[in-house]
Amino acid sequence: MQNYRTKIISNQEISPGYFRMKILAPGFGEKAHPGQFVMFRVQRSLPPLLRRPFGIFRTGFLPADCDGLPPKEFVEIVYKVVGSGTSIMADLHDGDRVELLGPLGNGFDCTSRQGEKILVGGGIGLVPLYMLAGELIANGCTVRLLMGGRTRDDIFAVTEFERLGVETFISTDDGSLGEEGLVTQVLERKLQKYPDAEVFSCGPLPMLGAVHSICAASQVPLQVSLEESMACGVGACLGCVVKGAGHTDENPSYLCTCTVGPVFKSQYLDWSALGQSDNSCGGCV
Amino acid sequence: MQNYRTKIISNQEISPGYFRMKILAPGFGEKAHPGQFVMFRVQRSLPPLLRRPFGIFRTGFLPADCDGLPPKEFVEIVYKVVGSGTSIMADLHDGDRVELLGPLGNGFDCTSRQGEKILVGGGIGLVPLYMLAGELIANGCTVRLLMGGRTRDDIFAVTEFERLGVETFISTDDGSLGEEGLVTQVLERKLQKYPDAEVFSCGPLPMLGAVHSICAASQVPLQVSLEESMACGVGACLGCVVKGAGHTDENPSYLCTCTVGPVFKSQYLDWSALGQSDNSCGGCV
Amino acid sequence: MSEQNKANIKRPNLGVEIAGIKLRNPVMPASGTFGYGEEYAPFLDMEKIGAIVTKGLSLKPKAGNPTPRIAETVSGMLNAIGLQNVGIDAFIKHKMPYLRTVNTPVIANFFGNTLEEYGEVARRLNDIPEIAAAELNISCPNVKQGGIVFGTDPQAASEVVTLVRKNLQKPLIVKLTPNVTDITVVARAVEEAGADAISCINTLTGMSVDVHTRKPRIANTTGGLSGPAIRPVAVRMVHQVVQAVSVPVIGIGGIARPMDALEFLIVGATAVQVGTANFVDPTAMLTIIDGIEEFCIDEGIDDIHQLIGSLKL
Amino acid sequence: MSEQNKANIKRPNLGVEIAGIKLRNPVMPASGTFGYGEEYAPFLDMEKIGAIVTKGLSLKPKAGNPTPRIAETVSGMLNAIGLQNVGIDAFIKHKMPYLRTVNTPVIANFFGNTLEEYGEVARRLNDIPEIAAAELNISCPNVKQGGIVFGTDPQAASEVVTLVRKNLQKPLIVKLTPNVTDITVVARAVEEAGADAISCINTLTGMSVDVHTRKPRIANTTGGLSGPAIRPVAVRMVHQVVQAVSVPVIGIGGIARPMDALEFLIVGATAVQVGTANFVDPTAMLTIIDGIEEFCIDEGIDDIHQLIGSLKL
Ligand SMILES: Cc1cc2nc3c(=O)[nH]c(=O)nc-3n(C[C@H](O)[C@H](O)[C@H](O)COP(=O)(O)OP(=O)(O)OC[C@H]3O[C@@H](n4cnc5c(N)ncnc54)[C@H](O)[C@@H]3O)c2cc1C
Ligand SMILES: Cc1cc2nc3c(=O)[nH]c(=O)nc-3n(C[C@H](O)[C@H](O)[C@H](O)COP(=O)(O)OP(=O)(O)OC[C@H]3O[C@@H](n4cnc5c(N)ncnc54)[C@H](O)[C@@H]3O)c2cc1C
Ligand SMILES: Cc1cc2nc3c(=O)[nH]c(=O)nc-3n(C[C@H](O)[C@H](O)[C@H](O)COP(=O)(O)O)c2cc1C
Ligand SMILES: Cc1cc2nc3c(=O)[nH]c(=O)nc-3n(C[C@H](O)[C@H](O)[C@H](O)COP(=O)(O)O)c2cc1C
Ligand code: FES
Ligand code: FES
Repeated sequence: MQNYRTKIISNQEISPGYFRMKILAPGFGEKAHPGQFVMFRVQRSLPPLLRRPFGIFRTGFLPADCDGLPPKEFVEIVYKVVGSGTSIMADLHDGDRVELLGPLGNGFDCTSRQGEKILVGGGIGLVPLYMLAGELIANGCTVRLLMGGRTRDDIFAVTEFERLGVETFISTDDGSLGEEGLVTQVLERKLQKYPDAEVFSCGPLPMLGAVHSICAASQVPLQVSLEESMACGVGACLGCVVKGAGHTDENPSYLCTCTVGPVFKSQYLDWSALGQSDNSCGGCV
Repeated sequence: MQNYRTKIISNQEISPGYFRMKILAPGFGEKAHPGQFVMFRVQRSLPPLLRRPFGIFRTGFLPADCDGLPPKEFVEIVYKVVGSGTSIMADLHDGDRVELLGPLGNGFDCTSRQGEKILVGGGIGLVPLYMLAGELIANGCTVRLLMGGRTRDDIFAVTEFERLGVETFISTDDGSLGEEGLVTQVLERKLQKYPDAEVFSCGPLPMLGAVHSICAASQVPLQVSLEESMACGVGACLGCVVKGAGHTDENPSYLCTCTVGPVFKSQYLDWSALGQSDNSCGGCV
Repeated sequence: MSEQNKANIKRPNLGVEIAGIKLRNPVMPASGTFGYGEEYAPFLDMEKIGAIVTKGLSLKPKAGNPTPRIAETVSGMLNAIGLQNVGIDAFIKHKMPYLRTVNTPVIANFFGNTLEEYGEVARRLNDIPEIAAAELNISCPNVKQGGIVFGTDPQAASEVVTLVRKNLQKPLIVKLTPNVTDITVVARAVEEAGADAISCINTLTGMSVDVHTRKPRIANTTGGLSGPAIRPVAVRMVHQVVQAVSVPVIGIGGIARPMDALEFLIVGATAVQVGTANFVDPTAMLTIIDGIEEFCIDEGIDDIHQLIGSLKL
Repeated sequence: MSEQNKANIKRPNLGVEIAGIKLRNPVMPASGTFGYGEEYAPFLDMEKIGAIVTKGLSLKPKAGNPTPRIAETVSGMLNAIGLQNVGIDAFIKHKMPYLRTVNTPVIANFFGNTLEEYGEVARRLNDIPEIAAAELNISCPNVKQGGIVFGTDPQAASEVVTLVRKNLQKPLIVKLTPNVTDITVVARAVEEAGADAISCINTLTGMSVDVHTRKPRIANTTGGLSGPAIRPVAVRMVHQVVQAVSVPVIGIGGIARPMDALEFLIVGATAVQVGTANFVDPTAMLTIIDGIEEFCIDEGIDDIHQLIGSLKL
């Protein structure tokens, strides 16, 4: 991990409110694992004060320059405009200077190399699943991706996932794209069909909670990627903790989302606390 | 005066570090007098917190639209990049939304309609003299403008002043444009030639102090435009005061630069206090 | 919400009562940031805001401090105006005529250099029928007690409030300083001494240095910090004071947007004052009032009292 | 200044001494914002900064508060981590091995829940030869005295410092809270009780509310405000403390840029700590050190002591 003082290559709206940003980052790709994230500094001046965490969508190289210079390496993030920081980000342009800390955190464990893998992504939670899908497929796994969103606007990168060789299943709350209904209903059906699958999920907390219940009931292994408010991203501030399984007031277990996570094996988390803590993160500065 | 929520028409660098900004402002021109100023809100978000005061360079109308719409009225300011606020301003573009409070303050008294008028401007202090020159010439006066700067970069709008019918005399500290030396030396010479002249001046405080001494010695009337740190610009915060002539600790006289000024008849000011107060305004936020 | 929906909806009641005076809504300027009202008349309809609060008044005119008196800081500003004001006589003669023309309650902020002066100004305020209430600023140094600020010592605060209460025949709001270890102690002291309402916070004492001249950026060396930077401290203190007293509390400190005002109302302030934000945007109070109304409509609140003190702990 | 000129110029001496320990320059992290050092090792050369200051240590491991623990505010942040830490034993076992490899003085920040615990941690620190000094955080509630914070009461502060001083065989820095009426009273009390240096300020207590959920944005209701927003308050308090005591003072609060650090040095701080800014930019301390050096060169200063306390009043 490293602090990149770098610049934006491109920043485009890909669906209403969703943006893809490519950022120049030499040497980033070889260090990055699926499920890791970056701390992005929106601009040099205030506000916002703190960096914003974003999952790594993918890394890659731009085509080589015609003047024979080596191809440029980039990291790509996908973000949804939700508040002050992401609003400013939406106004950034190619060439604008930004800072990026990463790759950070513990990503998905892809060591189990065989069998069915089911990925469940809700809205912006699709982001870390792209690199994951790529790695799983490279490992020889069969990957099915259940994409959920409130409306069609929340579904993106379908073609790119399919190009990797992923079978995609789309569901939206309003039926504006794919099946009408919750992505978790699709998951239940798939698990009946593939009872030995391993599940990986990222998305809003209520969705993750439901995915956890379903997987626990089916005794299927699950890894989830969580979001918590973060100040440092490197384990120094202790602001981003979640309660681990078996946490009690007398025998507390707090795990840093930024270093132990953001990806956790679901059995190591205290799901009752996650449900109730109302840690919606966001909010007006 | 009024709070304009408006937008920028153009924002151009006219000399290294000096910018001219035209801002849409319907109805502004008929209310504005030479020497008045505006409080400019750099952007809706922080920083900077406070508005910045700028003299009115001129007001006018853009040529009428081809589609038959009435011509657009604008106010134009000229600013020098010196700190955080003006740096952000330099990055603004046509169409960017800004807010403008004005016209504010008491401008120059041009009621003495005859005779020789000598205008002395140092660097960015040239700004309020343009509208003043226009009005004096319209009143039938002869106007001579002594323009001073450290280098040629600090001299701007020469042609525009000349187009008004003003005779201009340039001097720079380094001789890179016009005569080498201080503008106050030129003033002394001119006052020998035109002992009945009235003097109007705007520029850095040391220059104004020298102009005051020269005019006082020659018993020539002088009006000066001052700069003070301002929070409100409308007489509410009492942050921008200067000491009036005869100020004592027992019998204090504090005058608001934003409402009594920014233009003062020089005999009403306590020049000893102005010299020593070290109120350099600026500074790092 | 669409314009049409808005028109169909009953407008929520924003009226509140502070120390016996009825306000059409809970938003008013903070003393010292709104002159004597007239300065802002060109920019906003004075009959839209809840009340007008004057610059702090003293018995005699006060010249204030040498300059520089203000300096910008990160998301805030320092000021050491030194309570410059025209004095109570000139206020009556030159400033009241305008204020009389406005159909909005006027709150006179005032202070004294000595205990006696506090009492005397209070008496003089009785003679102005159009003054709806007085706001007592106890953030001034108590010259007799070696310059210790009245408002930082519960004993001194109690004394000055008791005296003013005796002399004043109008509702009394007491304004607290945040520069104390425990604001609830002072709040309880002034409540017991007869305050009808409490407003807080005044400015936090701060300082800033020009590194090139190595001089303070305020001639007075230190100044009062105000603006968005101090809001979290203000919200905390208002929350504490609301818990500690039973008189209504007016929340002040860094309010610039509707949701800033809502934070104070939710922790239990009955009304709010907007200070530094007036300088940044002279129409800030109107935007805040509209925003509070819109929030109430969105949340299905038909009376602002359902919002006040609705903090969930 | 051109690169060539720079090369020709003698580099100024930035070395300072705090409580008997020599620092290569006056810039170090603030406790709790730099983990145990190792967390930031990938981002900056630990042998370039003046010292390393650890997260606050207690006798037993401490779990800290429920979440959310942090929230951004205007130019600042609130935190209520609740002093989560591994405890002194795990610190020695798991964190010291890394710190031993670094040729930079390590300052252990510590606290206790009771007077006895403070003393016990101090004793345990004696056994770690590589700890250069201890920084005593007295911003914790004194459970025995009904939860009043040690650092807000000069008497309690004096007691805890006296006890720690007796138990500790290393230089003792005492870190003060800004949430007091008069910080100089506490500063003098801890100096008399044996502090070798004073660091200030810790965070200002603040609060922020999510207007939609109507809950505090920090689970603990209130949290500590840090970051650029508090700098003017910090500069003022450091200025006051420097005047009040004769031991060296370490300035803390909102330092993010070289000129922020310079403000503190000019009012008389012998060294500075950088807190929240580390989160924003992990290399902030290096930029600050370089900026201080460049400022000295530009101003013709060849020893930083010419800058320290050079405020012109
Ligand atoms: C490990 C991780 C990976 C993430 N990956 C992505 C991603 O790939 N794409 C994406 O769009 N978003 C992602 N998020 C969420 C993203 O960080 C927030 O949407 C973003 O910080 C909002 O900033 P804002 O200034 O627009 O919102 P504001 O609400 O103005 O932010 C206020 C504060 O709350 C924090 N905050 C707000 N929402 C969240 C949130 N959901 N999670 C954590 N902190 C939050 C902000 O960081 C900031 O400190 C991720 C979060 C985490 C922790
Ligand atoms: C009546 C009046 C008319 C002015 N007209 C012009 C003009 O036509 N063109 C122009 O370029 N400048 C003019 N100035 C100066 C201009 O206001 C400052 O250069 C500007 O505010 C600097 O802002 P900054 O954020 O870039 O500087 P910073 O140093 O970052 O500003 C910090 C604070 O200091 C204040 N400040 C800094 N310098 C000055 C100054 N010289 N006078 C008053 N306040 C200052 C700022 O407003 C701000 O509050 C005028 C000032 C006044 C009072
Ligand atoms: C320039 C200025 C002058 C002030 N003068 C007074 C005053 O005369 N009396 C008073 O009680 N408070 C005075 N205050 C304090 C404000 O009323 C208010 O309590 C403080 O600024 C915090 O609110 P804000 O953050 O919204 O500005 C003044 C504040 C400023 C900025
Ligand atoms: C997340 C966080 C954790 C902190 N933990 C401690 C601590 O354990 N001990 C301590 O003495 N101060 C602690 N502090 C206070 C800082 O050391 C510092 O005094 C304060 O943040 C002000 O400095 P800043 O504005 O540069 O951040 C903490 C601050 C933050 C933001
Ligand atoms: S974000 Fe700081 S410890 Fe995780
Ligand atoms: S700037 Fe506020 S009174 Fe002049």
